Amino acid sequence: MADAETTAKTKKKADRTGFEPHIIGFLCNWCTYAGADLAGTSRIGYPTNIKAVRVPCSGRVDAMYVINALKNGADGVLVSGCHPGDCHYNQGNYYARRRFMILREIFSAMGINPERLQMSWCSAAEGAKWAQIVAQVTEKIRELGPFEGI
Amino acid sequence: MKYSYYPGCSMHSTAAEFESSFRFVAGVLGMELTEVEDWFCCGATPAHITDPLLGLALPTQNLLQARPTGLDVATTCAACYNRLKTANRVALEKPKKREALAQILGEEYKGEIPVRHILDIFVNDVGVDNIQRNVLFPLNGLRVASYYGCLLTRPPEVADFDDVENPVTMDKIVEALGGVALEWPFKTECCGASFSLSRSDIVGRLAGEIMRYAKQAGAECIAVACPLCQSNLDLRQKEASEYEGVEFNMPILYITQLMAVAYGGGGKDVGLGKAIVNAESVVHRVFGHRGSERVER
Amino acid sequence: MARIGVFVCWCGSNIAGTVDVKKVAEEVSKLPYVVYSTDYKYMCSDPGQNMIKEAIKEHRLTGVVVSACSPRMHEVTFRRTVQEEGVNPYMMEMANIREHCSWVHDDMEEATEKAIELVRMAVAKAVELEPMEKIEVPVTKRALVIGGGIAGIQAALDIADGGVEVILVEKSPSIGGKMSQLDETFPTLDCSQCILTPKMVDAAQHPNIKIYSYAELEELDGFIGNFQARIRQKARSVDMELCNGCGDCWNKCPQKKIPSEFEAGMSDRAAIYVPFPQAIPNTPVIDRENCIYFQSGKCGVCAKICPTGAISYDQSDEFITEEVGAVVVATGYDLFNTDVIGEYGYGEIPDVISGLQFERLSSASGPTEGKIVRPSDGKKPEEVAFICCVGSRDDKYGRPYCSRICCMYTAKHAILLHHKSHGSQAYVFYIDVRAGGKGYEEFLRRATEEEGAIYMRGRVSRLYRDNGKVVVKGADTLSGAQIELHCDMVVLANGITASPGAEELARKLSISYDEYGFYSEAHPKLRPVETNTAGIYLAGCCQAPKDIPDSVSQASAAASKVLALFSGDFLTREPNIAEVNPFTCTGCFTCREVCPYDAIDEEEVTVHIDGKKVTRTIARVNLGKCQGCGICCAVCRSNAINLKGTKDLQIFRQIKAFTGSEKEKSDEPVGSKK
Amino acid sequence: MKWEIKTEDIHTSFRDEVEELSGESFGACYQCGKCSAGCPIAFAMDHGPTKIMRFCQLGMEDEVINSDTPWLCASCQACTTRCPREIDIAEVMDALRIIAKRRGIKPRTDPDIALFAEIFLSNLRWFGRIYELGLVGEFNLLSGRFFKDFGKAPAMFLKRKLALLPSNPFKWGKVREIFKKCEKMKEGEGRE
Ligand SMILES: Cc1cc2nc3c(=O)[nH]c(=O)nc-3n(C[C@H](O)[C@H](O)[C@H](O)COP(=O)(O)OP(=O)(O)OC[C@H]3O[C@@H](n4cnc5c(N)ncnc54)[C@H](O)[C@@H]3O)c2cc1C
Ligand SMILES: Cc1cc2nc3c(=O)[nH]c(=O)nc-3n(C[C@H](O)[C@H](O)[C@H](O)COP(=O)(O)OP(=O)(O)OC[C@H]3O[C@@H](n4cnc5c(N)ncnc54)[C@H](O)[C@@H]3O)c2cc1C
Ligand code: SF4
Ligand code: SF4
Ligand code: SF4
Ligand code: SF4
Ligand code: SF4
Ligand code: SF4
Ligand code: SF4
Ligand code: SF4
Repeated sequence: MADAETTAKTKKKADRTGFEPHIIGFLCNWCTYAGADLAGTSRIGYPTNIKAVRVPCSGRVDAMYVINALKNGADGVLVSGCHPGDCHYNQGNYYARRRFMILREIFSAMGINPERLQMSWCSAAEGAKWAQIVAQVTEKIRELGPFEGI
Repeated sequence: MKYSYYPGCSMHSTAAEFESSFRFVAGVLGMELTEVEDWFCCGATPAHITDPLLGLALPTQNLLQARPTGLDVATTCAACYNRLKTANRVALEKPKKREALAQILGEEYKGEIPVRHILDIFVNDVGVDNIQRNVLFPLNGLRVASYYGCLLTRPPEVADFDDVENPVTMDKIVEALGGVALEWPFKTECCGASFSLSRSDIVGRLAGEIMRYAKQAGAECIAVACPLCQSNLDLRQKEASEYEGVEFNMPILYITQLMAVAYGGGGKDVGLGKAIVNAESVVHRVFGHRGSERVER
Repeated sequence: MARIGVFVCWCGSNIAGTVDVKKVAEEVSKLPYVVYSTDYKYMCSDPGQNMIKEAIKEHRLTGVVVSACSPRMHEVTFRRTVQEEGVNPYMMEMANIREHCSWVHDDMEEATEKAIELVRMAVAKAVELEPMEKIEVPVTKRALVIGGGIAGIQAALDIADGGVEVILVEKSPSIGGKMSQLDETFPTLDCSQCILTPKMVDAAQHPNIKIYSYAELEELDGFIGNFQARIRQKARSVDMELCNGCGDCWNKCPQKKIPSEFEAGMSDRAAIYVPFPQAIPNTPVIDRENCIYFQSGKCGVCAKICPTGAISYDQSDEFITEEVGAVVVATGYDLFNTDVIGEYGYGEIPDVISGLQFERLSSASGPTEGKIVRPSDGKKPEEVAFICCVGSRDDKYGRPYCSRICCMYTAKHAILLHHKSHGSQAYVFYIDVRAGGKGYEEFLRRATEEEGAIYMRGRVSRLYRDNGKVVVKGADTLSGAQIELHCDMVVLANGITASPGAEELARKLSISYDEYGFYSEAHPKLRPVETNTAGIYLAGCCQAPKDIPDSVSQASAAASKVLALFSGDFLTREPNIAEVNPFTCTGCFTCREVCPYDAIDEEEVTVHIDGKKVTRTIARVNLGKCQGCGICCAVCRSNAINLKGTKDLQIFRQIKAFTGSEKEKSDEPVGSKK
Repeated sequence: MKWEIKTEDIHTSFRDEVEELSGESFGACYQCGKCSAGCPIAFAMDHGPTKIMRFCQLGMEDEVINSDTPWLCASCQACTTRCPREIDIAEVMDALRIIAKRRGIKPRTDPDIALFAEIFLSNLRWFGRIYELGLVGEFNLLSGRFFKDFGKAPAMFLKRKLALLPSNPFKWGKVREIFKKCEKMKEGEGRE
């Protein structure tokens, strides 16, 4: 959490000149989206780079969404859902996880750094964790630099 | 029925009568035995309690030496059986250890050689029917407590040829020979053989309880299938009797000796004279006169 | 063409303090399809909502984007707002610029930039929104209860009292379940039969309850509100109408040596029998496996003796189909089979008995009329050992879970032993005593303090016979000692397992179950009586081991769910469910494999291909079952299945909008279909 | 026996060491006592196997290392066979003996047990097979328990149960090689 705050504060736009990654986050409605809401209600700061798309379940996230995002200029993609075993729809996040693994392999094969695709588990009660995830994922993608396409 | 035979140290010394009776019985039942070439001691308990790797390296090397024959390895001693089986399990399930062993032995062993105890072979390969068919002198209702000891069935994942808590293989053989297999609770209780020399006080108690329950069940003798059990229960019967406060005088026979008797084996094959607690009396009781003649022969 | 209005909220200073709302409104006004945009202090207030309504009228808006707080907060509010002005409520989209933006960022410039992006994404989606209607399904107001133990009986009674007809299907010849076999019950020691039998009678006499005993569910079709249950009425070989329960048949039947299930094998029954005297219905059945007539064609004594001519050897199984709107599953449990634990010698040592056998020994209606004696010689046992966790909390036997009731019933057994067999001593071997219920700890203390049961903390390693006694090799881990007791009798507290056939039934119902065969609830905390299949509810031990109070609570909860479901003539559900495109679906049914709710049905469609008529089987989403998770959509290779409200196209537009590929009005307008 | 446990008595590193060597995890043990209940030797031990498992959980090195339990364990595997958490307790006992040896600790109550193992192995190393007369003789000599079993020996000679000379297998060189390599491996371990 401290991480997240310092990242948010020290990386003010005014102080930064370098690359700001565009990251799209697919958040499951029941856990992570609500967790992100909680981060808001608790006023826990984090970087602005990730923009959320609300989906009913992480299992809804089609591989094409991820590829589409990168094709259309995103530098990284985050898929986040309920913790394993907690899925609102029982197994959706397992499918998501499996798809995530396969996609990362495909990325490697295509010459895309698999780290551009990130996945996390974050529950509705984990506002602080969400802030941390955003900070970490942003940092990670920042390190990778802009996605130049393939 | 061909087998590669791993006798283990005792078979050539303390358990000479196990060896001779087993060889005789094997002949009768048509089992062909090829002794593992240049076999050596499996290390028994002392090796694996001192250095687990050594405890695995010794049996594994023996199995490697048995490999060229391509036959199942038959063994008589429960301790050897346990060690050889454990070596197999490690070779199959623990790749890290398998590699370390390959480094020591200079050859990789993948657990491909089945290790069988002779009880398993008797009942599952030879078959109870065959065992029965060869009987010349039925045991005439001899009341036998089969004692399997602790290592033959444990742990079940390693041993797996009979029920771990209430094994019956030996009982089936006894019944086939015309004896009465007794239901008794101490079939698999440990007799403390590993303390036979160092802590005879412990052995006295353990053997004493075993003997008491055998006696309670009405046993005329205890049948065993392991040299360590035999020598321990036989040798330490004095301590056992002292502990329990009764004179047991319980003959401890190898199951193969009972088989040899029933198959008409000669005195040398059966080797009844080798026990410390008089075992010949059992045969006399069963066959009366004729029996004693047979044993003399 | 879509005409979108955007409303940017200040939320007082909550948003406006960090986000330049005016700038947001101005920037987004430049987006394609946006015909109006504005900002206001409190969008959710009455004036705010009126503003939206006015704008809809004035600018003929087809869609609305409210850029404010989280949709989890006010989505419903604004949907209602637009609906009131005649716009389909699902044409409203929210952009979360409060929780996801103003509250978590403090740099005005950055936050404003992000807010614009978020609104841009919302607008892109709004352009692709489609009107949707809530789903209404008619309901058949009748319920099916499967299993007639205490849980099933309670559920049936509660539903019936709510004025709804109930079909109660019980597989054994009588209802009553395990509770009918118990003696007194913890923690109050009231007599099980005294409290159960009146309920059984109530169920039998209730005008709204129809009982099929000796019957099983064969098949369940349909979905919530509209199930068709096919029930197999097994042949009783006795005509229920004619039989008056006189008992002549079972008294005269020559085949009397069949171990009685009800008495847990402690006494025998005849081939024609009622399980116990208070059975409901009190009509016997012929156990054909054991009947001489059915096995060899001889005998026929019962038919000769029956005064009413009720015996009917040529009866065969019958099938009945019942229409129901909801199902309560209450199939209970079975006891762990202790035979497999070799070291305990159950089945070999006669004086080693199960907990249920102890109940029968102790019950006044049992084989010994309540006298506690040992099975081997009928003598009073002096020393009795009770062993807890037998087949529970034991990985060796694949059951790591706690069976939850055995600690308590063992404490009860210890008390009953001391009550009924004076001078006997109970020794209880336990690992932990789990006494979490109301009055349970006090009950346990009664066993140890008042009754003097000796508790020893250790698992028993072995039991064996010695001179008519059972030797118990145990340990007391608290003192560190090994223990060897010579006991007269040993009672094993068998753990609880799923009832036989649980998995088969689950497949018929398409509900899920855990690795042990217990049925899975829809959510472990918040939906403990529902299954994943809408309209099917759980009660009692079929879901997990529980005691009677918990079984009854769950049964009443399930009943209230059923009654709530039946409170209207239609079920109303959110419309965001999956939808199959019949032209592109290839009928691969990958979607069915992943659907957690079994919501994919098959459908035959006839299409014309090259002038030829072709009939194909494709997927169809079951309106009653689909919960809108979208998992199916992500796996469909032909993109033939889509989730309403979160369609692929809607998401793609959002993605494009986010990355800025669709920023200015000058861009080619997207969504050409508008 | 210590009646007080303080922070400094708890050594998780010791627990880890035993876990590493035995391949068993102490977290799994819920102290049910079944291992002690069925152990045939428990009556002679200072702590039953259950307590040894507890001490290992807590990393109470002194208690474990100085206990005679591991030395008295007969490797009968009753505990391993019946443990409801499927822990190989007998394997843990092996590991404890080895660790005790690493620390140079001799079994407190009965050094003879270790001695027996030692003599057995040296016999094996020399002769490849166990030379039982030598074993008994050497044991008696070194343990100071003269004549303990000599009462039995003449009877056994007469019955030709004890072979008088060791029988040498051909590949005894292989045996020594195995011993040496195992020792080397162990040293390597020690250095790490
Ligand atoms: C020895 C013992 C003592 C106990 N003592 C107490 C106590 O003192 N106090 C207490 O609170 N609890 C006690 N319990 C627990 C109590 O028995 C249960 O909580 C209670 O019986 C659970 O009721 P149920 O209706 O869920 O299951 P059950 O009683 O098992 O009823 C299930 C019914 O469903 C039927 N059925 C099963 N499968 C099908 C199918 N496929 N189709 C149709 N019907 C089917 C069965 O035949 C049965 O009639 C004890 C349990 C035991 C074993
Ligand atoms: C530290 C802790 C951790 C826990 N962890 C878990 C867990 O991980 N999992 C789990 O399942 N359970 C957990 N629980 C238990 C859980 O908190 C309770 O089971 C649950 O909250 C009970 O809900 P309730 O509605 O019955 O009671 P409460 O949550 O107490 O709600 C009662 C409400 O009634 C109001 N109220 C009281 N009196 C009146 C009155 N006279 N008039 C009007 N209103 C009134 C109170 O203000 C309160 O809002 C935990 C409990 C604690 C203490
Ligand atoms: S709509 Fe939401 S953001 Fe706007 S005033 Fe209401 S609560 Fe605040
Ligand atoms: S004799 Fe006839 S009437 Fe009487 S109980 Fe039997 S079937 Fe029913
Ligand atoms: S026909 Fe069957 S049920 Fe009837 S009396 Fe004969 S055996 Fe009993
Ligand atoms: S309720 Fe008690 S006896 Fe039953 S499994 Fe749980 S802890 Fe063991
Ligand atoms: S909707 Fe898709 S996944 Fe389902 S059957 Fe049709 S083509 Fe297959
Ligand atoms: S959206 Fe979910 S519930 Fe509906 S059909 Fe698809 S997978 Fe099944
Ligand atoms: S039997 Fe297993 S779980 Fe029980 S105390 Fe022993 S090691 Fe622990
Ligand atoms: S293996 Fe050792 S600790 Fe386990 S029961 Fe046997 S003697 Fe006791």
